[in-house]
Amino acid sequence: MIDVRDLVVSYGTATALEHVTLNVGKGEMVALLGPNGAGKSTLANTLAGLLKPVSGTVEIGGRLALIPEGRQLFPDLSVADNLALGGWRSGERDPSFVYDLLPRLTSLARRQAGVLSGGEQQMVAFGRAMMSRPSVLVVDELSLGLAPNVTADLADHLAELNRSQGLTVLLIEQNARLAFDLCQRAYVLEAGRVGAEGACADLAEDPRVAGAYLGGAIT
Amino acid sequence: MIRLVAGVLVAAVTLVLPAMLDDSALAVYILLGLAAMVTVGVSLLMGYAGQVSLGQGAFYAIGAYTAALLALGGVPPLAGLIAAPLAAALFSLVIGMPLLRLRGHHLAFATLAMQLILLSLAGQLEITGGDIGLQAIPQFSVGAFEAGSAAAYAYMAWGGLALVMLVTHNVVTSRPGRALRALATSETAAASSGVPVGRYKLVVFALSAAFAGLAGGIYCFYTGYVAPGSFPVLISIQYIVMAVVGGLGTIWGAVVGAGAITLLVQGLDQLAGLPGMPSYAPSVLSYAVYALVLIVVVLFMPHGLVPAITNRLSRKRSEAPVETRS
Amino acid sequence: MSAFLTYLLNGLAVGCAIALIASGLVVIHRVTGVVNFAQGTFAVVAGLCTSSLLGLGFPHGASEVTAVLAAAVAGLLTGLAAIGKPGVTPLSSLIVTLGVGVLAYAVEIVLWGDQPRSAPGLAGSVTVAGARIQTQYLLVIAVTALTFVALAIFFGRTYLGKALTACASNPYAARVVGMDTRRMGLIAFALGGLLGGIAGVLVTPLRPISFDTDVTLIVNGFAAAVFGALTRPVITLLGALLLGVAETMAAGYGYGSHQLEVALGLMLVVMIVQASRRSAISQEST
Amino acid sequence: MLAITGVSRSFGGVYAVRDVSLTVADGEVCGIIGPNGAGKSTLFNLITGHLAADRGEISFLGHRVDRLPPHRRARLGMSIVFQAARVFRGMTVRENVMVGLHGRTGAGFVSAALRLPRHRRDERLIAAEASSALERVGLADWASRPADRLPIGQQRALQLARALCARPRLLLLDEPASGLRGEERERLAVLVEELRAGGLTILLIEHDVAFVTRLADRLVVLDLGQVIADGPPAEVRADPLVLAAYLGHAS
Amino acid sequence: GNPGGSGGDGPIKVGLIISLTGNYTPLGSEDKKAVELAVEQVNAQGGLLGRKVELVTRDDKTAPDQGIVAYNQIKGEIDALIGPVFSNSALAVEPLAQRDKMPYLSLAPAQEQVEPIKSYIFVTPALSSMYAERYLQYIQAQGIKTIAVAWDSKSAYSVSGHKSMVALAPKYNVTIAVDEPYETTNSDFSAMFQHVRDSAAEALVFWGSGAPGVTAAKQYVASGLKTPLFLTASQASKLWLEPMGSAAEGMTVQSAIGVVGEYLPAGKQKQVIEQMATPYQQKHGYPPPQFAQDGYSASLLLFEAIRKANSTDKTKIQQALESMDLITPNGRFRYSPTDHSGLSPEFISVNTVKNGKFVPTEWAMEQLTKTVTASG
Ligand SMILES: Nc1ncnc2c1ncn2[C@@H]1O[C@H](COP(=O)(O)OP(=O)(O)OP(=O)(O)O)[C@@H](O)[C@H]1O
Ligand SMILES: Nc1ncnc2c1ncn2[C@@H]1O[C@H](COP(=O)(O)OP(=O)(O)OP(=O)(O)O)[C@@H](O)[C@H]1O
Ligand SMILES: CC(C)C[C@H](N)C(=O)O
Ligand SMILES: [Mg+2]
Ligand SMILES: [Mg+2]
Repeated sequence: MIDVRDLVVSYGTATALEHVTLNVGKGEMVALLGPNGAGKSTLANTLAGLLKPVSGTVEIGGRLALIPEGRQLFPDLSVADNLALGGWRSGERDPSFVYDLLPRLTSLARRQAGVLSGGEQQMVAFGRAMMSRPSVLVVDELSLGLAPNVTADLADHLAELNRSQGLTVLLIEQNARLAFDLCQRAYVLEAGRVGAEGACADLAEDPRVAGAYLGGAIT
Repeated sequence: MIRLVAGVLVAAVTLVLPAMLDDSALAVYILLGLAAMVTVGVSLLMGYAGQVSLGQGAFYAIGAYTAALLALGGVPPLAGLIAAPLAAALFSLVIGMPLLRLRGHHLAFATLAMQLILLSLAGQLEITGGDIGLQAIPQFSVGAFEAGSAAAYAYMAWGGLALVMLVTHNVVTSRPGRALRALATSETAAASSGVPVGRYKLVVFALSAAFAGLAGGIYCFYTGYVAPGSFPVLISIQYIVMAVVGGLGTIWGAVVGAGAITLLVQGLDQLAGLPGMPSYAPSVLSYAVYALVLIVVVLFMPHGLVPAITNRLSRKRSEAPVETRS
Repeated sequence: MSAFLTYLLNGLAVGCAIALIASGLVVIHRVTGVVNFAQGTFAVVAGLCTSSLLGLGFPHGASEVTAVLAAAVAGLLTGLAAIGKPGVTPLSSLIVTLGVGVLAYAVEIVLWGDQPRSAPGLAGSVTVAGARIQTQYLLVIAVTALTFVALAIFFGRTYLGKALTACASNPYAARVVGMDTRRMGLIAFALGGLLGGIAGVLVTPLRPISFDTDVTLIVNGFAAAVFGALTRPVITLLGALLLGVAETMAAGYGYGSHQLEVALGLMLVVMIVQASRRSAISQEST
Repeated sequence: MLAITGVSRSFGGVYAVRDVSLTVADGEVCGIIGPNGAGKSTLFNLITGHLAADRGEISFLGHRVDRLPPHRRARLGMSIVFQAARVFRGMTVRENVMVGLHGRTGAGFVSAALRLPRHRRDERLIAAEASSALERVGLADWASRPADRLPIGQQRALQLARALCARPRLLLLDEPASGLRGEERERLAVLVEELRAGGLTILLIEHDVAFVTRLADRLVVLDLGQVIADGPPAEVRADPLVLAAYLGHAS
Repeated sequence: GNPGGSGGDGPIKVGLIISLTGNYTPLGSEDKKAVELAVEQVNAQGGLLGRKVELVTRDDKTAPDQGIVAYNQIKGEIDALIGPVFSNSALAVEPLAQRDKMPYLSLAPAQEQVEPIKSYIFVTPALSSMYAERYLQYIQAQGIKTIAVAWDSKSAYSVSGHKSMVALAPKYNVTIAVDEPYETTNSDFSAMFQHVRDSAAEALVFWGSGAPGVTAAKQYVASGLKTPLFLTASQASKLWLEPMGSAAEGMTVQSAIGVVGEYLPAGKQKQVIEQMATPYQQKHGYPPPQFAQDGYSASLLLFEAIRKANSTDKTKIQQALESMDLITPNGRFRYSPTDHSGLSPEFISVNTVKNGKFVPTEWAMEQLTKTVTASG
């Protein structure tokens, strides 16, 4: 579903991704880890076609939706309109299934998106991506700013969609334990290169990866 | 090192030029210096502090009228010249208090309206000579020395420009300058760092007004005549065009932008004045070429001439292929 | 009383003409974030076209429609120059529109010369409750009302309208959900040209139009549009009406030589009062 | 140190903060948690003065501050790290941090324009302190990069460095760990611990409950704009109300 | 005189600074055409003093400082200057011209240029005070006692026209019942017409140039106001006639004598007018508007002065100008050391619009015939 080969992406002369090769099979959930500045968001943006690669190829099999880093709502529009516009590509206009999923949004529907709290915005961003009825979902930070119960709900929901509809997911997530719980495989990006990859279970054993991403203050 | 050498070179050329140029070139040279002075202020205000003014011409006018009225009233020209930037700054402080509550386009409109209103009043008041303006303004003089030649005004204009550039440079590379650049992006974050946002906006507004006022003061002595017609609103827009073309947020950009636009306009004028041109040629030619050059420069050097040149020199292309996210 | 009504009615009509220019500014800014200084140019193009077409003997109606379409094409071309190239900031685009406006001078002078032109409109006047108003003014008011209702519905209620709004609200996000922001921007410019054209066709019978009339037109239009934060059609209309009525009232009650000061000053005061009520943080919220 | 009494703020009928009273003692680290939209960030904005309270009093170090503009409160010793990154675009990382020293220095336009001794003295202080702050948050290598293109983690560190430069008495951190990964998160935790050890009073909003629990002396829970729990972390985490409203089954 | 200028056998160089871009483009471009025509004609007759005449044209961009730039650029090479049509530009250039002892014929009508008199500065268009006086004469002749006056408070031409009218009205036993200022950008005159309607005024004299002239006149028609509308010479051109179309029929419009040349009795004056009007019409397809008349008159005055001076010496040209007595399309100029505007109200016609043309009123025909016969 996602097939990236030998990808090079740069900002002017600064190269952010160097010869990255990565793939996510249909119906797979794959985590993408890496320190800050490794190039994860760059990869996500490239997959969504928002950045042009210098070289290499990107193939996506199906409709891709991106939950971008930093929410990126339409601040002047209402929550309902933000959701509706998520369906630009799919033609989906009825957001009621999103409200079922994130009940908190129901009461916020008429509010202007720009003044919502951080977590509320993150929920809208998630809902907007779902409106495009994607077969491939790239999530750039799922739990960012979300209350623990909301994060848990969304994680459950992702797993459910993956199970029932075969949704393919590439998950960039600060909370590595959550990512490892949810995904089968993971890539570790370091300074624009793939530093490690493999099954989550194996990576969790890797002392380097575990030390960097699973230790410390993470729940 | 390179900067130093370049600086010395520029200074030397600036000093030598007035002695070499004839009157016709000097007139352009003087007006260029004055335009650059105002544009440095625009660049400081817009490029560094993020506040838009479509009314810089008003401060230019206030400087000119102040110096002219004082000189006509028998006050020594030097005092008038010093009063010009002060009056402009004072006026900007008074109107800045309400106006600077506005941001972005609102501020742009407010300053534009301010200029329109001011000129309209100047055109109707007895004391400012109404629409006809003030004539027979005495030459600039200090003591026994009288600035009778255009070269003297060239030195005044470019000396003033050097002063304005030095002040701007000193301000932007220091504590208050950093505070200004900070509040340009986020007033809240700047305030959280202890920056008195409102006061700083006022001060930078006044500073840019003072620059324009000083230029206006020199202008009035040079031309010996001021009238509302000398300060059309389009002149204020022209300063912004100059600042953008040269490169907003760079001091040299303001000078280069003012120079490029002034010389382009004068060059076209000369070309259009050649005998044998069809009757509409002058206007058509000036409009068309000016517009095309402007459009092409802005599209292909979106950050302005100076950044484009320095980037080329340092071979560093910093422009990202993706628009930065808001 | 009938004097007051006369000033009011005529002021509303003047305001409506301003509003039409402003509407194009709003549409373009709302979608692209660009302040289009060539907006007055679209009106001038349409005005000059109508006058030529009518002069060539084309019938009313056909001439006006053609002129409006020509303005829409001018809008599209302006858009191509201003936002056609990727990576151009709204400020750069603004300067480009200024350039386009000047370039248009050259073209207009070649095609129409530098002398002002006019076109016949609806002749005569009617009396409403003792107040006299030109028939052409009634047409202006009617078309403005229709235009603004249409705009309000388009942007407030339709999916495409919202999508267009989204493009300037957050261009990056618009691309994330799959919109082609450039194409949407061009649509807006063409629409802006169309609106400018309507304004031009309607005002040409009222006042002579020459290549540089755009400056006069844009100053008032800009004032009204800024009043509506360059995004809100209805507030823009209110701003324009405020301007128009302030002008005629000023003239009506003895301040004819201070119309500009009165109208713009009033507008400034309202804006400053509004702004004082907003906090910085709510304007910066991400 | 900080005393909030009966503070409320609503937005067009929606209460974001409702009748909140809270005192924070000198040297205390107080964690604030609560569901999304509970009013945590709004409370911070009220404390720092970016929003005006509809009602209520706020005193800081014995002064009534609720009528003071934000920069005056900052100069009294409040520093905030915002939830959404607010870095100064077009400035380098170092320059961003230097702005943090604004309140501690005084060389104004005149000193700067004339390059008076005062200006030089201030610039020296600013340069030195900014460098040490950058060092402290691990941004020394990034110092001359343009700040707007930083990855999230570095942006957070940058804001923290900027806030610390002001030598605050009270530090307000709004989700400082969000977007940080394992090692970076750990470094932040260590830094906060150091600050606490240095006697700094800290208000900390964070959704990573383990992270706050580890750092905070006390947890305050907001829900629908009101305080629903306040006490030692362990106690609060066991509170059924908190479990229901916030932690859910994930805890 | 000053060094510079053309010496020897080279062409005589005449400077022309006018607005070719900016607000006054429509005026400046007409002036340019007329001056070019005059130069062409004089060269076809072998030039002046046996030398060709050459124009050095510069654009002042309707801005005073650009006028100064333009002047400085050309002052070294020219023998005399025909100056800006934009009053502010003219006033900015004049002190320089006076200092350089540069013979200068202005195309702007502002009074201030010749009050006080500066020896090298001469004005070609009729001053607005003359138009004011002429209208008062006409008004008195029509038996009108009370008038309304509207004036553009942003235009130097109408401000001083209005001022003169107020000052001279008592002399002609006329009361000004409504004194109505407006602004150039004004687009609605309903308030003005309302005030006139509510007053005892028997006529409305409208001072203004450019857009308001058309806008107000059109709205006047629509307003159904019965009080006759009197327009000044700023409207005496196709710039006003064309946009007005048939709405102009029957309106009263002043003009310089040149505009109504065809109705004059044969004689010197008519001949001079036709000497310009006929080729101008051929070349450009429409009769020369007022501004063209000004430009052409200025050229004739200058050429004659050079002929009389028999030299391009600037002082001699100035002396020749100060004793000038010449019939031009604008009328007979009699400059003197105390009069640098040279014209008098007798050379102004009051017309009505008939079939899209300006036709002198009966009163004007009578007056003009007298004037023309007197000047031979
Ligand atoms: N618009 C841009 N222009 C220039 N450089 C950029 C831009 N965006 C990102 N970069 C640089 O590219 C590199 C990769 O950044 P990216 O945002 O992809 O990292 P990331 O892995 O997503 O980090 P984080 O975990 O903090 O989100 C960084 O060094 C960053 O500074
Ligand atoms: N400027 C504003 N205008 C209108 N409503 C606002 C504004 N700011 C905040 N709100 C609303 O107030 C409530 C509280 O917001 P706040 O940002 O304080 O929440 P929070 O507790 O910080 O949430 P999160 O954990 O998601 O960041 C939210 O429902 C939000 O939508
Ligand atoms: C009669 C015209 C030459 C007057 C000109 N429009 C002016 O206002 O200066
Ligand atoms: Mg990222
Ligand atoms: Mg928050």
